[in-house]
Amino acid sequence: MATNDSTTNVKRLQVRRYKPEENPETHYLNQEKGLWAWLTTVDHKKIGLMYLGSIAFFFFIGGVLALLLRTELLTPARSFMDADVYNQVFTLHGAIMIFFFLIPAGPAVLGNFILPLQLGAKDVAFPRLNLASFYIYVIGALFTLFAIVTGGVDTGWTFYTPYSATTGGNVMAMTLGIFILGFSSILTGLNFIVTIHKMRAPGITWNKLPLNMWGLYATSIIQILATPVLAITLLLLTMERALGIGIFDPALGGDPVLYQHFFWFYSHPAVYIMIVPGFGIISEVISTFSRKIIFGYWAIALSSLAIAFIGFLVWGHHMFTAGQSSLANMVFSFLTFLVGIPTGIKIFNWLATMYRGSIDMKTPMVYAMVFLFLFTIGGFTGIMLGALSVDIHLHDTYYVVAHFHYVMMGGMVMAFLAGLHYWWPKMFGKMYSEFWAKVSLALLFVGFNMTFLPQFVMGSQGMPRRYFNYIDQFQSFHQFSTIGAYIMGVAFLLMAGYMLHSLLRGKPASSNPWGSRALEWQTASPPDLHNFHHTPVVINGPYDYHKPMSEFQLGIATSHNGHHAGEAVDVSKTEKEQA
Amino acid sequence: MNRLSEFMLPPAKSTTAEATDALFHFINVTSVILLVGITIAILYFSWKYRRRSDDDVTPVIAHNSKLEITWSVIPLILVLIVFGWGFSGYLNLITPPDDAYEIRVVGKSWLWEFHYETGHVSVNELHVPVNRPVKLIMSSDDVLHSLYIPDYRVKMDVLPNRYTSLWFEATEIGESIIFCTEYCGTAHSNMLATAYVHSAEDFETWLETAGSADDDMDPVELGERLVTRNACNTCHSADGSRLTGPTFQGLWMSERTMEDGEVVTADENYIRESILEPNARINQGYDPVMPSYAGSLNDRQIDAIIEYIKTLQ
Amino acid sequence: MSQTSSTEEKLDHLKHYFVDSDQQFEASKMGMWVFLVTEILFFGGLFVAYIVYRSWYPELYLLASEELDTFWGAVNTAVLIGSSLTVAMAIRSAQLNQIKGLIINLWITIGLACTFMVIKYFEYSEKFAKGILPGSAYSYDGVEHEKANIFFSIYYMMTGLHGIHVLIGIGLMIWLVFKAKKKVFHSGYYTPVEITGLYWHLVDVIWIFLFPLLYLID
Amino acid sequence: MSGHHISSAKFLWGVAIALFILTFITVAVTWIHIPSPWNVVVAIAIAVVKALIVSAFFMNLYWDSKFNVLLFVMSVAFFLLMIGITLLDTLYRTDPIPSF
Repeated sequence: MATNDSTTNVKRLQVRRYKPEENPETHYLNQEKGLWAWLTTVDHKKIGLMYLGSIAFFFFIGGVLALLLRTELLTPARSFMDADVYNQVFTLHGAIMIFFFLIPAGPAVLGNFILPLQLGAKDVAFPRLNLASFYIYVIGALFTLFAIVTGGVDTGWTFYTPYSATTGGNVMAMTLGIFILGFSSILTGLNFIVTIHKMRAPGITWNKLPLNMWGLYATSIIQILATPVLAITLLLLTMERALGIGIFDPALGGDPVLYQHFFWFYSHPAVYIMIVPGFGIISEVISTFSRKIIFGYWAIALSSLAIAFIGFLVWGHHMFTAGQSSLANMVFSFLTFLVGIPTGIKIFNWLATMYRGSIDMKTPMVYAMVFLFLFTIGGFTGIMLGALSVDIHLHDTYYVVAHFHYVMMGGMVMAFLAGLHYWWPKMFGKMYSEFWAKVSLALLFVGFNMTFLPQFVMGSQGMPRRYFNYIDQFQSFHQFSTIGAYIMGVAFLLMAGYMLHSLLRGKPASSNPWGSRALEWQTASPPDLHNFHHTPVVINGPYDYHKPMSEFQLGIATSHNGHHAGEAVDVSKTEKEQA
Repeated sequence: MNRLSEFMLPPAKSTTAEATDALFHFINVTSVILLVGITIAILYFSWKYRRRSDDDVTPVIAHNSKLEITWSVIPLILVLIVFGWGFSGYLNLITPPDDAYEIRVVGKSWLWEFHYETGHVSVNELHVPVNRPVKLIMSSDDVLHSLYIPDYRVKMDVLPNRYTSLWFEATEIGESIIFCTEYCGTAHSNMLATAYVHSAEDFETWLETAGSADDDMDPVELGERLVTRNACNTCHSADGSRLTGPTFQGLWMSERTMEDGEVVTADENYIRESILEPNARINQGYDPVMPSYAGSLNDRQIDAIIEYIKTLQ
Repeated sequence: MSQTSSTEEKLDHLKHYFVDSDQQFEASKMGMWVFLVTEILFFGGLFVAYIVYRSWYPELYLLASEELDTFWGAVNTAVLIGSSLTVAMAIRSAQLNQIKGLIINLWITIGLACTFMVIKYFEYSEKFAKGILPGSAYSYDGVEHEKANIFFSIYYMMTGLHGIHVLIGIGLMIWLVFKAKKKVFHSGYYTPVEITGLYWHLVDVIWIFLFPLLYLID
Repeated sequence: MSGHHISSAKFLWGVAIALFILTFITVAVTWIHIPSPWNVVVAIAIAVVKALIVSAFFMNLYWDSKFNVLLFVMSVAFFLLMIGITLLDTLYRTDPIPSF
C-alpha cells in the first residue's frame, strides 16, 4: 500500500489558485442532453445518479414490503395475508434491501459520485466498465422482478438448503439475478481500487487521502474478495435446483451446514460492504461540521482496513446453533470480539474530533450524531450476540432482527442519509429546506427506535424471527413496533417531498456551502462534466482546517496536466503568493 | 432489577439459565453505562462547542497516543471477559451429564415427534422429569428445523443428515413453550410444542400409561384428540377453511380430484393411505409437503381419526 | 516510469482521463489483476467443496478418479501449457511490433485451446455414455460408493466452469486477432493482448491444480 | 515498477519446457505409489511450483509492481483462510449417537 512516500521523490510543480466557479451555466447535468445521453453516459457522476434513482426505487419497494409485514403482525394470527404470502414478503424485503439497496448504496451511489472528485481525477479508471456495472445491476434486477412475478421466492434472503432446493416458486431466477448482481458489485470494487491507486491528483499521497476514500478502499477490497464466493455459492445452489448436484442437499448426500459456510463467507463481509462506506461518510461529515482536523487519522483509516480483514474471519458466528463443531464455534466467537475493537476506536475518534470543535448542527451533522447513537447500540448488541452462551438463547429471535436493523438502518442508512444531505448541494447545485429535513429526521429517529427497541425485548423474551403467527404475550410489543414503522414511513415520504422540492425549486447552492476543505468542494456545484477545469494539486491534508482556504484550491498553472499519483509535491512560497 | 429482568427475559426454569442470564445482564449494564457516556458526550460537545461565528478557529489535535491506547485496551479487556464468560457457559451447555435421560426428537414440517425409550411417541408434547438432566438427540425428516425452549435458554438446529443434541435440567414442575426457530416454510410459526415437566413419580406413571390411556376412550373423541395431538390441525381445518392441506369438513366420501387428474372417493382406504403415504396421491392445488405418520400412529389410532373425520359433515 | 515510452508514440488509444499511456497501461493491468483475484476466489469456492468432501470421503476420491483418464488429462495439461507459451510469445511479438508474429501466435493459441475443448468433449461423452451424468441424472453403478454422485458433481462443476473460461478465452483471442489485423496494436499499445494473456495464464494455472486433484489420485 | 518487461523467446521456451517436465514428473510419481497423505502433498507441491513458474515468468509477476504481487498473494491467502476455517468445523464435528 505504501508505494512511495519518500521525500527524496518530491516533484516541483508550477501552481496557481483556481477559485471554484459559482452557479455555473453549464455543468454535468446539462452538458449532454437527452435521455440517450443519460443512458449511455460514462460520466461517474451521472452513473452515480442513475444508481441513486434505482436504489431509491428499490428502497421504496423494500419499505412498502416492510410496512406490509408490520401491518400483518398487528395481530397474532392472520390479519390480511396468508402465511405463504408473508413468507414471500419477508424474503423479498430482506433480499431487496440488502442486495439492491444497502450493497450499492455506499459504493455505487455515493462512492461513484464522490470518489473521482475527492481524488481530483476526471473520472474512474474504467468509465465504460462503470456503465457496464450499472447495466449488470439492471439485468440482475430484471431477473429478480421476473422471479417475483413468476411464483415468488419464500426461502428467506439466506436461501438455506435444503429448503431452498426443494420449495416451490422461482428460486432459480432469484439466485441467478443476485449472481448477476454480484458482478456489478465486483466491477465497482475493481474500478475503485485501480482508481484510488492510479488516478490520484498530484500531491494526494496515502496520508492525504480523505477518510471516505479509505472507507471505499476497504470496501472495494471486501467486494473483490468476498463477492466471487457469493457467485459460486449461488451458482452451486442454482445447479442444485436445476440438476440436483447434491453438494448442499442432504437428500442427495450433501451437507446443508457447508452451504451456510459458503453463504456466510460472503454475507458476513457483505455487512461490512454495507457499513464501511458509512464510516467514511461520517468521518467527512463530523470533521466538516466541527471545522476541525480529524482526530486519529491513521487510527480511523487503518481500522477500516482492519475491520475489512477481520470481517472475513468471523462468518461462523451466524452458525453457533447450526451444528458446526464446538471448536469452530469457539474460534469464531473469539474472532468476532476482535471486530469490536476497531469499531470502538472509530466511535471514540469521532467523539474526540467534536471535542473543542466549532460544531454546526446542520442536517448532515445531526444525521451523523444519530448514527453514532444508533450504531453504538447496534455494536453493543453485537457483542451480546457474539457471546456464545447468550447467543444460544438469542439466535434466530427478534433480538437478531433488531440488532441487524440497528446496524444496517441505524448505521448505514443514517450514514447514507448524512452523505446524501451532505453532498446533495454538490450533486444538484440546490439546497434543501433545513427545517423540513430536521423534522423528517426527528420523525425518523423516533419511529426507528419505536420500531426496533421493542424487538430487542421480544427477542430476549424468546420471540423467534420469521414468524407469521405468534403467541399472544408479544402482541403489544408488535403493535408498538408497527406504529413506529408507520412513523418512519411518514418520515421518508416527507424526505421525498422536500428533496423533490429542492430539485425543482431549491435555492441555488454555493460551491462550498459547508466550508469544507475537501477537494470535491473546490469545484463548482454542480461540477463540470470533467470535474475540474484544471489539474488540482494538493499540499495539505483533507482536514487541515487550520490552514487557509486558498491553499486548498491550487491547480497546475501550465496546460500540462501532471498526474503522477502518489508523489509528494512541494510548492515554493512565491508561487503560493502568486496564487 | 428483578422487575427489569422479568421484563427482558422469560422465567429461568433450567439449571443453566441463570448463568446465561448473568452474562446477559452484565453486557447490558456495561453497554448502558458506556452508551450513556457516549450520548452525554455527543450532546454536551454539540452544545458546548456549538459554532459561534463563521470565523471560529479550532485547535489542531491530530492524535493522542495515551488516550487512544486507553480506549483500545479497555474495550479489549471487556470483550475478552465477555468471550471467556460466554465460552465457559457454552461448554456447560454442550456437555450433558453422563446420566442424562435420553429422548429422541424428530422434526418434520411442521411438527415435533418425541420418542421415548419405551417406544412411545408423543407429538408436540415433550414430557420430562423435574430435576433430572434430559438429553435430546435430534434429527429432521425433511428441511432444517431448530428446537428452542426460551425458558431453558437452549436452542439447537435439527438437521436431516446428522444427529444434533442439546440438554437441560428443568427446575420447576410446569409447562414451557417450544418453538421452531429455523425457518422451514408455510407453517413454520405453527411448529410449536410444549414441554411438560412432571415430578419424578408422575413422569414414570405418565411413561407407563401413555398411549394406553386412550384404550377405553370413544373412537370419535380419541380421533379428535389425536388430530390435535399429532398437529394434523396445523394444516387441516375442521371448519372448512383452507390451510396448507384440504379441510376435514365434508371430506368423508367426497370425490377428490388428484394432481394427475384421477378422481378418487375419500373412503377409508384413501384416508389411511393419505396418513401413511401422504405423497402417493396429492389433491389438486396442494403441495406434497405432509410428513408420513407410519410408525407413529397405530391401526386403532388411524381408525379413530377416520371415525372423527366421518363426523365432520 | 518506463523504458519503452517513445516520443513519437501513436496516441489514438489514450483515453482523455489518463495522463499518459503508461498510466493507462498500468491501470488496465492492475484492473486485470484485481479481476484475477475474483477468479481465484470464484474457483476457490469449488476447491473448498472439493477439499471438504475429500477430507470426509478419501476412499470415494480414490475409487471415482479411476473413471478419469490420466493420459488424456496429461495431454490436456500439456496442451494448455503450450498455449500459455504461445500467448506469452504473442505478447512478446506485440512488444516488438511484430504484428504478423502476434497474429500467428494467437492463432496457434486458439488452435490449442480448441484441441483442449475437443479432448474434453470426448472425455465427457465417454462418461455420459456410461451414465456418469451430473447431478441427479447420475446412473452409473461402477463406483462402489454412495456419494459417487457428489464426486462427479464436483468434477463436472470444476471442469465445466474451467471449460467455460476456455471458451471465453477463445472468444477474446479471436477478437484480438481481428483487432491486430486492423493494426490497432503496436509496441506502444498492446494492453488488450497483455491482459488477455494474464487471463489465459490463470486459466492454465487453474488447470494445473485441477489435473492432479481430479485425475492423479492413486 | 513497470509492466513492459520483454522476455526473450529462448527464455519463454525454457519456462515451458520446465513446465512440461514438471507435468511429466507429477504423472510419474503416481506410478511409484507414495503412501497417503504424502502422495497428495507431492502432487500439490508440484502444482504449486508450476503455478509459481507460470505466474512469475509468463504473467511477469517477477518484474511487476509489488501491489500486483500482493493482490495475487492476497487472493491465495483468503482462499486458504476460507478452507482453513471451514475445516475447523468439518473435521472436528462430534455428532451424538442415539442409544435407541
